[in-house]
Amino acid sequence: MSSITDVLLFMVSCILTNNFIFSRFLGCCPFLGVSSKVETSVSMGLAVTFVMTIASLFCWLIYNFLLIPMGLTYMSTISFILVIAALVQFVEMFLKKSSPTLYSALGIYLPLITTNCAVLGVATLNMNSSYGLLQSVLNGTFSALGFLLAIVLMAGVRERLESSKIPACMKGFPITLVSAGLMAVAFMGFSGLV
Amino acid sequence: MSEKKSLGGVLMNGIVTENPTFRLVLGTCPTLAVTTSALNGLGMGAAATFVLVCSNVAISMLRKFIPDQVRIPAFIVVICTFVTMVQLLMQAFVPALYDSLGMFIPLIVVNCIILARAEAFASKNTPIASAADGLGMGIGFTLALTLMGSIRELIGNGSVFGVNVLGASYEPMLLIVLASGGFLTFGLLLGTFNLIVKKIEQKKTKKEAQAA
Amino acid sequence: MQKKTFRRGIHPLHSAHEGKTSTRNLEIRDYVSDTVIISMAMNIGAPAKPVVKKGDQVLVGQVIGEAQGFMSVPVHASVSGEVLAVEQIPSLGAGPQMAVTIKNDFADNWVELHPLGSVEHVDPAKVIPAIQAAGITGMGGASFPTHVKLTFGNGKTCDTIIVNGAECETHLTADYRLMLENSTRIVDGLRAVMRALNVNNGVIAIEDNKMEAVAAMQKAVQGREGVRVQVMRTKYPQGGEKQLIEAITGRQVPSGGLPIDVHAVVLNVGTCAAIADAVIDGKPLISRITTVTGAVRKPANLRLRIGTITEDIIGECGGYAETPGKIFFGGAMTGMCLPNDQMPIFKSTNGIVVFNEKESKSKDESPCIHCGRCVAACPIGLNPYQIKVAADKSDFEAAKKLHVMDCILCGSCAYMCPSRRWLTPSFKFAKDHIAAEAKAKQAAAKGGEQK
Amino acid sequence: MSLRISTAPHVHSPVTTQRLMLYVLIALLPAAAMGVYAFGFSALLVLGLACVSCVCAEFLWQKIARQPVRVGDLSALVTGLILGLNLPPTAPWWMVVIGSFFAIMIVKQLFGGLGDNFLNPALAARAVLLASWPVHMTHYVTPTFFKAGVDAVATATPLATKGASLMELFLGQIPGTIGEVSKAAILAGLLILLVTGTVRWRIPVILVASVFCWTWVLTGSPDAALMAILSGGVLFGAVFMATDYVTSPITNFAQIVYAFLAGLIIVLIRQYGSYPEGVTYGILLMNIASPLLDRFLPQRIYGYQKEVKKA
Repeated sequence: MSSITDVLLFMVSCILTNNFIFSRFLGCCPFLGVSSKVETSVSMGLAVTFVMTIASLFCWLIYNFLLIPMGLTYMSTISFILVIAALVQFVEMFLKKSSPTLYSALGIYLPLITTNCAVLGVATLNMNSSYGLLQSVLNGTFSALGFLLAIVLMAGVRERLESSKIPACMKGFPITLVSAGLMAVAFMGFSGLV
Repeated sequence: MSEKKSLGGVLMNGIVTENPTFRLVLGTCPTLAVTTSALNGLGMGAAATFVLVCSNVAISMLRKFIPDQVRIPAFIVVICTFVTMVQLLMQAFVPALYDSLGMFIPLIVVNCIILARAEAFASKNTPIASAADGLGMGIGFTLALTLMGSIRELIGNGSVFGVNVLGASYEPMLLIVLASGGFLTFGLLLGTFNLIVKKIEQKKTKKEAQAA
Repeated sequence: MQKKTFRRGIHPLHSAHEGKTSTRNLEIRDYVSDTVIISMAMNIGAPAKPVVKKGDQVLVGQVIGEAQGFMSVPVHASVSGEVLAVEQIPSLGAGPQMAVTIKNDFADNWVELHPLGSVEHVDPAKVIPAIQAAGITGMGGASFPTHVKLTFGNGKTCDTIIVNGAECETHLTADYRLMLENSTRIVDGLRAVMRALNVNNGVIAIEDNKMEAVAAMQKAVQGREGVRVQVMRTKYPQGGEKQLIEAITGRQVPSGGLPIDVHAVVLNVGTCAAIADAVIDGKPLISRITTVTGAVRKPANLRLRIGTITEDIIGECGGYAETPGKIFFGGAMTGMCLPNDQMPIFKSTNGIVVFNEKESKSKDESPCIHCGRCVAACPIGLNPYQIKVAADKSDFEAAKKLHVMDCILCGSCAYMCPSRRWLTPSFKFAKDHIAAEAKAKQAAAKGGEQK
Repeated sequence: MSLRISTAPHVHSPVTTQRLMLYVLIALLPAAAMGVYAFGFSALLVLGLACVSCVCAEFLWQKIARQPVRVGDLSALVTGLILGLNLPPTAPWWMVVIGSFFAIMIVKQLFGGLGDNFLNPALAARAVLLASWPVHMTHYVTPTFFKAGVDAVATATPLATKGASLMELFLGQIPGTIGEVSKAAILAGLLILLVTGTVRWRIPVILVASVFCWTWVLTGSPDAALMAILSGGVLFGAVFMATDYVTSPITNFAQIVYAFLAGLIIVLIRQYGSYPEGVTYGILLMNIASPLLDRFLPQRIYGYQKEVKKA
């Protein structure tokens, strides 16, 4: 991760080529559930970015300085999830005091993130592909930005679909899934970009 | 949640009336990602069922000792132990399946179905009922995943469980196995399920109307 | 002569010369029918209260309805004769209103008048009360009491008076003929208002599809101080207050504000002529020029007494050429449909158009294809497509955020829509609802204060 | 005397949805004719099959869902023709039918029919077909211009033919999908669309200009940029697919941004991506973003002027 172009290429690969939602299928529950309004999606995306960046940092530290020396690598999943749960709790308290406005914007989504596959996913991904510290943190941030891009685009589309005459049996999740499928087809254009 | 139903009722509830995938739409990530083939779907379903049943039983046994505020982290720890067990077991006995499921085995921990059932059912009922509920939910989840997996495998490369069904001349539609195929298949399946349920209800109400 | 105009807008019935060919070249002629029904509610604001009763004898110009407060004007008898009845009649879109029916004795003797002499020497302070006494309201179709428009609140100044000769509506040629046949009267009316408001910048705006009127007005304007003619590009809705002000002064009336907020006043050419009659001859507003066109045998521009009944007018024009499908007052873009042909004309009726069966057929809405032609047409720059979506869901908050209250209901978007979606009705529904809501809140707030 | 009561306005412009779709069809004819002339009878078969199956798909859907059948507004025919022009002349029949059914049933009718879909049906179907059967979709042949005995030589991808001179590219002697081949025919179609006022110039012109500039910036050579415009689907995509009413933004400023970004994505995919042709994905991705562009880009509304000018 020496030069800037590497970082840029890595960013493009995380956000566009293997977008967290459209090619890795991580974080689909909030993606399907929360993306009905653009404003809520932006706050959800920012909350996830916030948590994923810090989570990747802590998980990497714990994995490399705690689990490997003590040979407990099989305990990785449980330690990651506990770190994430504690982190979300801590972030919630920290935000409540330091910037109430940001807290009110993200507030309701922070607890939801603990059960979000994306956060644990990125931590496990960092572990499996054994990235360095900087790369795993960048991976956390850029993947979250990919999630943000996807959820905001989906919110734009779903607001447009509100005025569409969708058949009754397709309303709600089914039409969202089909729309996500069509968006995934479009995102396939970026495969091989990096 | 529901009044004291017979074990069979609880079992059926998980499979049909409250099928986690098609009715409650929970656990969408593994459903979309893993069902590229029927075998994967079955494998994932089985792993999730195992974890679900064990965690339900364990949680319902411990439900009296877990203080309420620390409820969620405690559930996660219990579920996590079983997931790690499944992870190690699969790595030992079915390494091929383990590699194809890859990242999604550890992700069972955050799978909404298990946490939801633990929260909604296991922490309030006896271990046996929880086991039945876990089994019902698990089978429902497995059935859904296998159905999705077989459809995508049938269209994706003309075979089901590896058995070539559509003959050699069939040109497989690669899209279905890719990411967007997952979304499309799941969306359309959900749509058809809603349609079927609506039709059944319409017939029922029509029958009641005639009967009344 | 650089032609000015506003942004966007449309060219309705452009290929058919805006539907004006049949009456463009017809001289104005007088027509007086035997009975008239003069409504008391012919203007925005409180209706007048009748002061005559059945059986009274009235003279032309006699006050038959007194104004109720500042936002109201007196109503005068347009014919001399006997009052047959004082009762409620159905009105266009505002429920039954009081009206006075007079049987014409064709004696046409006037009530005693008080002329103020020539407009250049009249005492400026007397002009606006004379306008109010003459019962003059906007003749362009809005019928806003003119004296209210000319009196400004604290700290408001006016530096430009615009006379609206654009007549951008389809089918109408009343203003055009008025400009051709008595242009000096219009300039006199304008001068009277300029002297009353102490303004020395009067602009008469005329579209370039009426060049003969431009020539006539330029001749009438020679030697008159501070008055000029400005040629405008032919486009609908050029005659809209906001569009005229933006085209001529470059200023935009602030959202929710009045023209006076940008130091401008807009008067119709018909209003100016009526002001001249009131100042020079002391005559109240008892007659107006109306174009009668469409499926009638002999279309015409008629000088009609206020309250003449539509059926008599169409009889005067040779009766129906085909079975009528639709009759409406005003032009085809903003005209109001009549339930039957018994409706009397008002001070603001600048046209009566009769459509045959084929023209009146209206296709039902087909789905919107998101083509953006309505956005390209809207002179205010709104997004009719999104407002229609919000209005159909009765989501008035969203409609308010999309600036539906700035919509001037000109109909350009509905004209351009290839799927024939009912845009203007939805906006009218949303605007009325939001206005009613605001009024209710205001009343509640006022109620709260009094308690 | 029964008079109809209806709200203003009482007159409408002669243009209706059906007439707009008719103008688009007419504008497509030159490209279709050149395609059939270049690739012979098989191209005609593909075009015909696409149109017929699209119309049948819409008819079937509306019959099953018991909706009023609106096949008369020609929108299904337009989708069918555009889809046909997007396919190579050697496309197998079942692929054309599957593409048409996917375009009409899944991309359009499932979302509520005309005006409610958020992706261009023909383009989405082309992307799905390209992802599902890449071999068939990229099997291009050189035009035979009905000369007997010349067998269709399969080549890798249209962009790979570096040797083709600009004039060849323009007149369409190079392999490619049916509609993309002859640029002159596409420009004729654009002229028809502009003259009839069906389409505004912003999207096609800015998209092509954007592709030209970005290629120049990234490759550093203007003639490569010129080559980029004249080859592949840029011109056809810009004129017929990016300007699809339902899926492109409405306000002028949003259309400019839409076309500019689409051009950027096309060039990025062509220069660095693994797919030879980026037009499909460029336009599809901007279709997804167009609701956001419509909503968040500023609009100049009357009555919100900052300063008041003196008389």
